[in-house]
Amino acid sequence: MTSNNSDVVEVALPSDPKYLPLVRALVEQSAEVAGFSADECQRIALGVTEGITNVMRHGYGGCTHRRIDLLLHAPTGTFRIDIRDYGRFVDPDRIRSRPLEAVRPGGLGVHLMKATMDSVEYKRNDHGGTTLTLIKHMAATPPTARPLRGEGEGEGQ
Amino acid sequence: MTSNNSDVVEVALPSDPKYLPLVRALVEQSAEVAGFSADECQRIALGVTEGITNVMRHGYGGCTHRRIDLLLHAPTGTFRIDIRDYGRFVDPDRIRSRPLEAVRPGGLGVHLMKATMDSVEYKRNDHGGTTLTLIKHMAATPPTARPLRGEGEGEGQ
Amino acid sequence: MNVVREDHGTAVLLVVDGQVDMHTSPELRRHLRGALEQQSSPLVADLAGVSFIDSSGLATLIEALQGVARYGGKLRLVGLAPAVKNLFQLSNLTSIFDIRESRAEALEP
Amino acid sequence: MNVVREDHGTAVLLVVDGQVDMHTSPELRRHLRGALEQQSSPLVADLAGVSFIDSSGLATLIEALQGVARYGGKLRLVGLAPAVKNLFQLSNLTSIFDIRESRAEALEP
Ligand SMILES: Nc1ncnc2c1ncn2[C@@H]1O[C@H](COP(=O)(O)OP(=O)(O)O)[C@@H](O)[C@H]1O
Ligand SMILES: Nc1ncnc2c1ncn2[C@@H]1O[C@H](COP(=O)(O)OP(=O)(O)O)[C@@H](O)[C@H]1O
Repeated sequence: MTSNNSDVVEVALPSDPKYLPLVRALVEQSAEVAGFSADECQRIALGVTEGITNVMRHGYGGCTHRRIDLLLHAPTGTFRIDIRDYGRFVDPDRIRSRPLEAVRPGGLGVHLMKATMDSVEYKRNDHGGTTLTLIKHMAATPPTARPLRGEGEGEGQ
Repeated sequence: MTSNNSDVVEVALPSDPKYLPLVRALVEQSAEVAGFSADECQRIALGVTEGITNVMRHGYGGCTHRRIDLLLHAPTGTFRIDIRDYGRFVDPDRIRSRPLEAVRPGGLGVHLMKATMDSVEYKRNDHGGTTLTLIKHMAATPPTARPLRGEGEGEGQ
Repeated sequence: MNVVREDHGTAVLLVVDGQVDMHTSPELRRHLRGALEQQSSPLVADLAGVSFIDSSGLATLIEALQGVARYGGKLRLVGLAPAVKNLFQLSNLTSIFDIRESRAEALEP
Repeated sequence: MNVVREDHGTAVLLVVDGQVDMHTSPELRRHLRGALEQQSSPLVADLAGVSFIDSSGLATLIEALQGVARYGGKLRLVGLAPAVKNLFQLSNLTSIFDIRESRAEALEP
């Protein structure tokens, strides 16, 4: 590929937590290019930090020299990031946020990811690892505002 | 490659000037990880901006959807970036800074790149394009302080 | 991230600056543990200089909260910027932590 | 980058904020050209809010300098942060530009 028509920025980095501020700078800048406010950019950076931290901690067991790929796609009004690891595929059912009532350290990451992003999705990737896709839409166009065509009112009901 | 032992962050981005602030954020953060001061990080970001701007303007003739690769390598005390394009190879002799006495718009980029970095080198790459390598060492360990072994004092002289 | 410790009698103030994440929270934890070992109370964390904090930072603070409870001490937070306060809200933690408005108030016995 | 224009009689003040690079310098050029067409003098650029400027920003300012010279006008710069001043030095431009210390001084006839 020698052309890049798609407004995608690709990044490959070592799984070392020292790169987390760099990732946030990158994410905040791309979200800004897409038109998000400074506040929204910060929240998106938090969601992405949680996703990458989980790969470093659980996916790679704290090993700091594995590879993580980020695909940042930020057309106007939307921000999407794919976080690709080269570990093993994790059953999404095993990744769940704990009930917030139990106050204990840990177990807040997935909850914060879901609170800051509109969509959080885990998929097996071509390298045997997991790709986590996080999507955020701009407040002006809430993704849930559109009724799903035919649902609840169709012939079957 | 599923491991990344080498402290290298790889980035592929479209040749659109709207990504320049993102590149600077990335460069400043990696230089900071390598231990450079905020001032030095800013100067490095200027040098890199000039190098990438030249690829966008001269290498790709202003076309905004070609691909540019950045390889950021920042072990403690040094910052190195390779800026790889997929254009054609440019004869380094044709890339020269103009004399500063002639006050005219343009022609300052190469001068600023050389003023902010310790080393500026153009090489043909495997894709037929040009790779520009910029290196900056931390002030504490000037690269010119070490005498080259055997030079000027060896048997042959 | 940077942590500066100030001792005020049995009270200890930790002034935290910068970004708290998986990379830096171990250092914050070290400072908090040091104060916990001395059974400091109140143990105050001033977060006014914190520009970013994630779940690993929150986990570190929850640990400290459980730590002071063990000897009947108090942990107080102060200087939360709007984004940080928002994070505590998202995590349902505003009622669990003792969040104060000023350093002086947070350092009271 | 953001540019706000203020008219003070024949004097025009352009207050520039943000980052000036290949992406944003065309907009700065548009504002400068607008003032040049009206033969504004002095034409003052306040760069106090500029956190970054590169060679394309400098080229835009040099163009404006040549533009005012054509009608015998004056271009003045004010509010240069240390890093920006350093860039002008690196580029051998401090003696070519009329750099002032305050907005009021820069706006004098
Ligand atoms: N990338 C991952 N690979 C494997 N397991 C994961 C991954 N992300 C999350 N998990 C699992 O989901 C649980 C909940 O994650 P999270 O809410 O971030 O809390 P924490 O990381 O503090 O335990 C984790 O404890 C872990 O068991
Ligand atoms: N990547 C490149 N590809 C082709 N030519 C280049 C490239 N970079 C620089 N040059 C040549 O070197 C000259 C000097 O570059 P520079 O000092 O940056 O000034 P400017 O870009 O303002 O002309 C350019 O005018 C151009 O002819």
